[in-house]
Amino acid sequence: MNPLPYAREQCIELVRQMLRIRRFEETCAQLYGEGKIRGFLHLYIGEEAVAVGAVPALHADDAVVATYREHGHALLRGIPARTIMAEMFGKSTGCCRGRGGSMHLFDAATRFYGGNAIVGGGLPLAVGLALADRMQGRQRVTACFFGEGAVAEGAFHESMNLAALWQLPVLFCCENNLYAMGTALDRSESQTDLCLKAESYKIPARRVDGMDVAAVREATLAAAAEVRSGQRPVFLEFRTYRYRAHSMFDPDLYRRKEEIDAWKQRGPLHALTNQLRAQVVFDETDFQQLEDQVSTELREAIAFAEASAPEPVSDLHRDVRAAARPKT
Amino acid sequence: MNPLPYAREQCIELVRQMLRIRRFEETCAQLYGEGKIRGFLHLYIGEEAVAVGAVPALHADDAVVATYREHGHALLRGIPARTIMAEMFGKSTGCCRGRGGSMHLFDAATRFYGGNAIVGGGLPLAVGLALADRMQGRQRVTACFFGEGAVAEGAFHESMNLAALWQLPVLFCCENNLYAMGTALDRSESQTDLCLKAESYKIPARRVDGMDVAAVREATLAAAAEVRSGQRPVFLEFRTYRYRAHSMFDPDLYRRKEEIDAWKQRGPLHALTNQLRAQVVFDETDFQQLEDQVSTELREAIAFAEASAPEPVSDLHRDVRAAARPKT
Amino acid sequence: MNTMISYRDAMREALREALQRDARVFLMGEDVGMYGGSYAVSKGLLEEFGAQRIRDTPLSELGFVGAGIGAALGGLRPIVEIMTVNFSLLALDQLVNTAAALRHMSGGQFHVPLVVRMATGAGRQLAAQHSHSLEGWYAHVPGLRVLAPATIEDARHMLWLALQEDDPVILFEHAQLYNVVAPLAPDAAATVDIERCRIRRAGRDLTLVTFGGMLPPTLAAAEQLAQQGIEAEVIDLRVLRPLDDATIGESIRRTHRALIIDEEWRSGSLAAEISARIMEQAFYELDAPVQRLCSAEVPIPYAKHLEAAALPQPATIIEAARRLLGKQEAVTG
Amino acid sequence: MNTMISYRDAMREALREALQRDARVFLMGEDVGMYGGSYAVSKGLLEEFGAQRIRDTPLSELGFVGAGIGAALGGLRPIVEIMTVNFSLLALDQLVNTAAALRHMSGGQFHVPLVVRMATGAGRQLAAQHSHSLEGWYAHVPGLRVLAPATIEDARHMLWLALQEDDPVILFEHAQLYNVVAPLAPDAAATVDIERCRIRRAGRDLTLVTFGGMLPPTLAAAEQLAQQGIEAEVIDLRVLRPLDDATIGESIRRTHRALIIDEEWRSGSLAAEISARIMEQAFYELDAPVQRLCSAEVPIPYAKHLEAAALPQPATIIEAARRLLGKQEAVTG
Ligand SMILES: Cc1ncc(C[n+]2csc(CCOP(=O)(O)OP(=O)(O)O)c2C)c(N)n1
Ligand SMILES: Cc1ncc(C[n+]2csc(CCOP(=O)(O)OP(=O)(O)O)c2C)c(N)n1
Ligand SMILES: [Mg+2]
Ligand SMILES: [Mg+2]
Repeated sequence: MNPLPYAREQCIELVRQMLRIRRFEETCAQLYGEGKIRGFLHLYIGEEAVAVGAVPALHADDAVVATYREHGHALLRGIPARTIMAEMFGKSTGCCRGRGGSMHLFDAATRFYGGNAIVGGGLPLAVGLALADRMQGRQRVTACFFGEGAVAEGAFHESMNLAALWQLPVLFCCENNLYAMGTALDRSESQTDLCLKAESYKIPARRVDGMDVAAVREATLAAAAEVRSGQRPVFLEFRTYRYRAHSMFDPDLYRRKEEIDAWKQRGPLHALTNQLRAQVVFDETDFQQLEDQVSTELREAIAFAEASAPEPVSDLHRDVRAAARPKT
Repeated sequence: MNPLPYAREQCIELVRQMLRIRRFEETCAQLYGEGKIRGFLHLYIGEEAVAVGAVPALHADDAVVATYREHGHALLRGIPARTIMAEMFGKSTGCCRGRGGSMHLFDAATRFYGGNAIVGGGLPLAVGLALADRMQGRQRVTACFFGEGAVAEGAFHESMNLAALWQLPVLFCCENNLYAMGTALDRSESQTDLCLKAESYKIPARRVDGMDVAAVREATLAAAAEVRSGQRPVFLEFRTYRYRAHSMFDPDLYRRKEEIDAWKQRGPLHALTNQLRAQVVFDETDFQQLEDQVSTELREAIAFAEASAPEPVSDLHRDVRAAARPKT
Repeated sequence: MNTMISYRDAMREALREALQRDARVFLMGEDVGMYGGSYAVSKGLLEEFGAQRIRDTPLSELGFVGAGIGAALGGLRPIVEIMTVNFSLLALDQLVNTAAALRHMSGGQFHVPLVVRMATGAGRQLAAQHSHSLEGWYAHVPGLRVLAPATIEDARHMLWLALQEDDPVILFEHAQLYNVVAPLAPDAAATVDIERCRIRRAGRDLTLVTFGGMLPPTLAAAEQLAQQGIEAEVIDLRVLRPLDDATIGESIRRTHRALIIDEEWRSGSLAAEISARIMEQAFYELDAPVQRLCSAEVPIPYAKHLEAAALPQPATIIEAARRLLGKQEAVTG
Repeated sequence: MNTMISYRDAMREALREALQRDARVFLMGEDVGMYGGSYAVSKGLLEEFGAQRIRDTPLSELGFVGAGIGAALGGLRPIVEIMTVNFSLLALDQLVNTAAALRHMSGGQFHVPLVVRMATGAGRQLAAQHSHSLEGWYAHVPGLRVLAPATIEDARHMLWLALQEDDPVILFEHAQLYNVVAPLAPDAAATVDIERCRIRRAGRDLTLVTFGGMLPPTLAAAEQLAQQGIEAEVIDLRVLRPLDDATIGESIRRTHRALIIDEEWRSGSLAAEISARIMEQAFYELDAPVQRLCSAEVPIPYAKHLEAAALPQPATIIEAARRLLGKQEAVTG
């Protein structure tokens, strides 16, 4: 067994964050069953190491662009669980006042730019955010998360080229969970080595074990530093796997059970927990303490969401455009 | 000086075809000045070796997809000069009954699928034509011509991937004349080696001197054979240069005169003509004979276009959809 | 003997029939095969027809729609599925600038016998990037035929007719309809065409014009209006381009009043076109100005109550119909 | 003292002013820099403002429009140029699904102060892939403001106002207008806004509603009608979204007749929306049904005479106006 990657407390915090996402989403699935959450709900379960490793490796003034599978990134970025939950309950206290739902979490305070339900839709946005930083002389990174399915979209190609051509500080974070809905990578890409694809734009690229939270963290720290100081893009491919179906509507008939089980063996949450157990003082009680913390946060979030008022229907037309301003 | 690439007669025929395009387009420019031809007119002058080398290297039942800079390809494919000219005069005898103009030449008889004024627009079309051949078990090639500017478009990326993923018989012919309107390749692509880009889709790629008509012909013959027998795409990059401005509206301020002159030194028409002169019996009279042939064809084409009737205005709504058919 | 069947299954049967009857037909789109279709419409077809004819594509809307156009030019009869109308914006260039224009641009030499199917509409809390209704945009484009099957019969039988066209056809399936179950007569094919509107309910007091996902709520509203003594005629447009003016005009000549129910945003909706045509063709028949009931002009919000408030509902249809008849007293509080 | 200036130069002055007054403003698009703009609008600006602020892009409409959205989110005020409205279809996803929806989807947290300029329209024999008019599509989308400057004043002064908006604005420049030369008053800025229509010619007999490239032929028609004793009021919509119903309504309350001239294809045109609104808001004021004069529903053909026949012309406007007034005798043979 590998040595612990970090000091005990830091490792425990990584476990706690992964557990937090895991329990948050398990609860979401349950609430979906109860009809409290509706629309499309895409779970990140199995992929937690990516968000937990990558997002906190960014600076507070960096920007994050994500996809419809973004609960984890949103939680890690610091959007309170309660406002995310309230959002999915469609309440006025939700981070987007109930207008976005699961696929459209946004947060100005932490520069979290969504939440995008158009595959590949966030990539040009990230390029633009980075362009603004570059033109205004700010040393910030824009981290753009997207699935490997997005690689086939024209938006990927145009964005990679623009970022490389203009040397923009974008950190491209490809979450390669091997499937886009029911389509395995080798049924959607002639070249399945995504790092080679990135390099064809002259963007330095690295493959990272996305089930290893420390590997993700280290790779992201290094890449973000490179982007920040070099003012040019870097591409990271995180190899990961979703345990659950694509969405709540997916019968998941396109994957073999053995494949899913094999990946579960490498589960990021259990891996680090087991390492902790084996190598330092970390027992069932310690773990239970994390569970309790997480569960308290979750219960509180649900109570908050339940208790919150729905957005008044009279506000339906609000925020379509800015309120009219006095003439200048 | 290199030896003649082919027997005398064949070399003379290549010169004749290049001359034919050259004079055809010079005449178009003049007719544009006279207001006989209108709209956008994009000249191929300087690039003739590409169409003359590539198009006749295809089989009669292959398909050709081109761009708005397609007079040369259309002529070589066998669309009569008179119907092309009539098209640009907007006459009913034009190959598209005056509806297309210079940018939209089409010909069903020779499987010439345009003429496309959307940069990159022809690429997905070529993929589909090849898909139809593959699904119907036909050993045909679809040759798709496009400028290097199109490489930045999402359509290029999606098409390359589809063709490679599905192993479709597309011959991608990139006419790299170094500029897309006023934008030089290195100002539009982070990776200016276009063959490397093609290979990132696992498409075999070769760079060809597009000013050397024999090189173009040989490369195309080989690549087309490979596509036809292997039932998979191949990418050819033809390095070439346009002597004229992008279109009749372009003041051409973005290129240095020395650069243009240097390329003119390598002019495909003069190169082969000079070789002929030096190595076999081919004198001023022989050349003049070609000029006369070409000029006769051109005069006839113009007379035909002039004499042709315009499409009646009452037919404006014709060919928007098929005429209603009897119920089945 | 009628069989009960869902709209989804009817669409699947239509696909199966097309694949069986014509070897040139194939289905192509994201997750139509192994996954079974994002709305499960094509479930089972991969096993039956194989991966050549039930062709999963990468996420490349522009590319595979364009490939569909090329395949149609190459002698096939492709059915291309775009998951939802929102994503179709990525492919719109190929549809408008190539598919719709090619016959004309080529002087009649080439034509594109392509059928594009896509889900449309709101009502499932999928929020602003999955809930649009843009049927009217497609209905704006010369060269296209645009269909909106709203009944089991149309879902089952329009596709084959669409495939008989020699030019591109866009077929909109409202996501809210997939689960609708209704009886289907064995001889229903004979009653379906792709040219005319259908009067789904006869009435003399006013004409309700609608299509697609708005047909069920409109019919529900008409039933309730009947209980209040108001007999509404309900026209299902079905064919959004070219529009069948004659049927609408005849109805208005009987009822003298019309309300158009359209899930699109109001400004620039297909409802505007219908209203304008009635203005032009039946102005002197009107006892009151034609009215439109459309969605609120907002990106469709996620929250159930906000989404519901954004969309026409039976209650708001009834209210608008009564107002049109000069019956101002609100029935629905 | 008025100066004579072309529409093209007025637009360039507007760009220059914006670049000078606000350091956050930059211009981005295909060939806006070194080439000088495909319609020469931005000629000389690269030399004046440098390659950072006059930014040539690769041919990647989806990508650079999306990048404009991102840059707006990042605190800049981008002006993105798309060469023509036909190509804008490649970028429509970003404009509709992101730019227009973001403020709402994010519950008001984010907004996109982006100006997108594009050339539109036919008349130069550029055929079916360069001649569309799709202003009405953009005017359909909540979250956008849509402008169509048709005069020198508007070309010179709308841009700055558009840049003061905190949300996306689409600005259509009709390609036929670039060469129009007219006097510009030094104080013209005070007369321009981006909210109201303008009555470009007062008249009592009927209202001609138009915008963009159709304004000059409509004004020409109005002059000729005046010689025939018919005084047409000409309304230039200018702001295509949100529409200024009040000004149109007032005019119709005076003239009781309206003809809408719109270069778009007729079915589903913006003209339909105007007609529907007049129906809803001024039905009882109408002495005759509102009429529309639009382009023929064909992909615009190349040949000069066919293209001319496809587009509204002064002669056909006059004919339609006279018909609307019940004067059937043809003036134009
Ligand atoms: C443009 C577009 N096309 C299709 C879809 C439907 N869709 C939603 S998620 C998804 C799969 C995306 O896969 P990937 O990018 O690998 O991300 P993952 O879901 O695996 O995290 C698809 C096809 C969409 N939302 N947007
Ligand atoms: C989608 C699209 N964007 C922009 C244009 C305008 N345009 C026409 S040709 C051209 C340059 C294309 O360059 P390239 O592909 O290198 O071909 P070349 O003209 O050099 O033959 C541009 C930008 C267009 N026609 N279509
Ligand atoms: Mg994936
Ligand atoms: Mg070029």
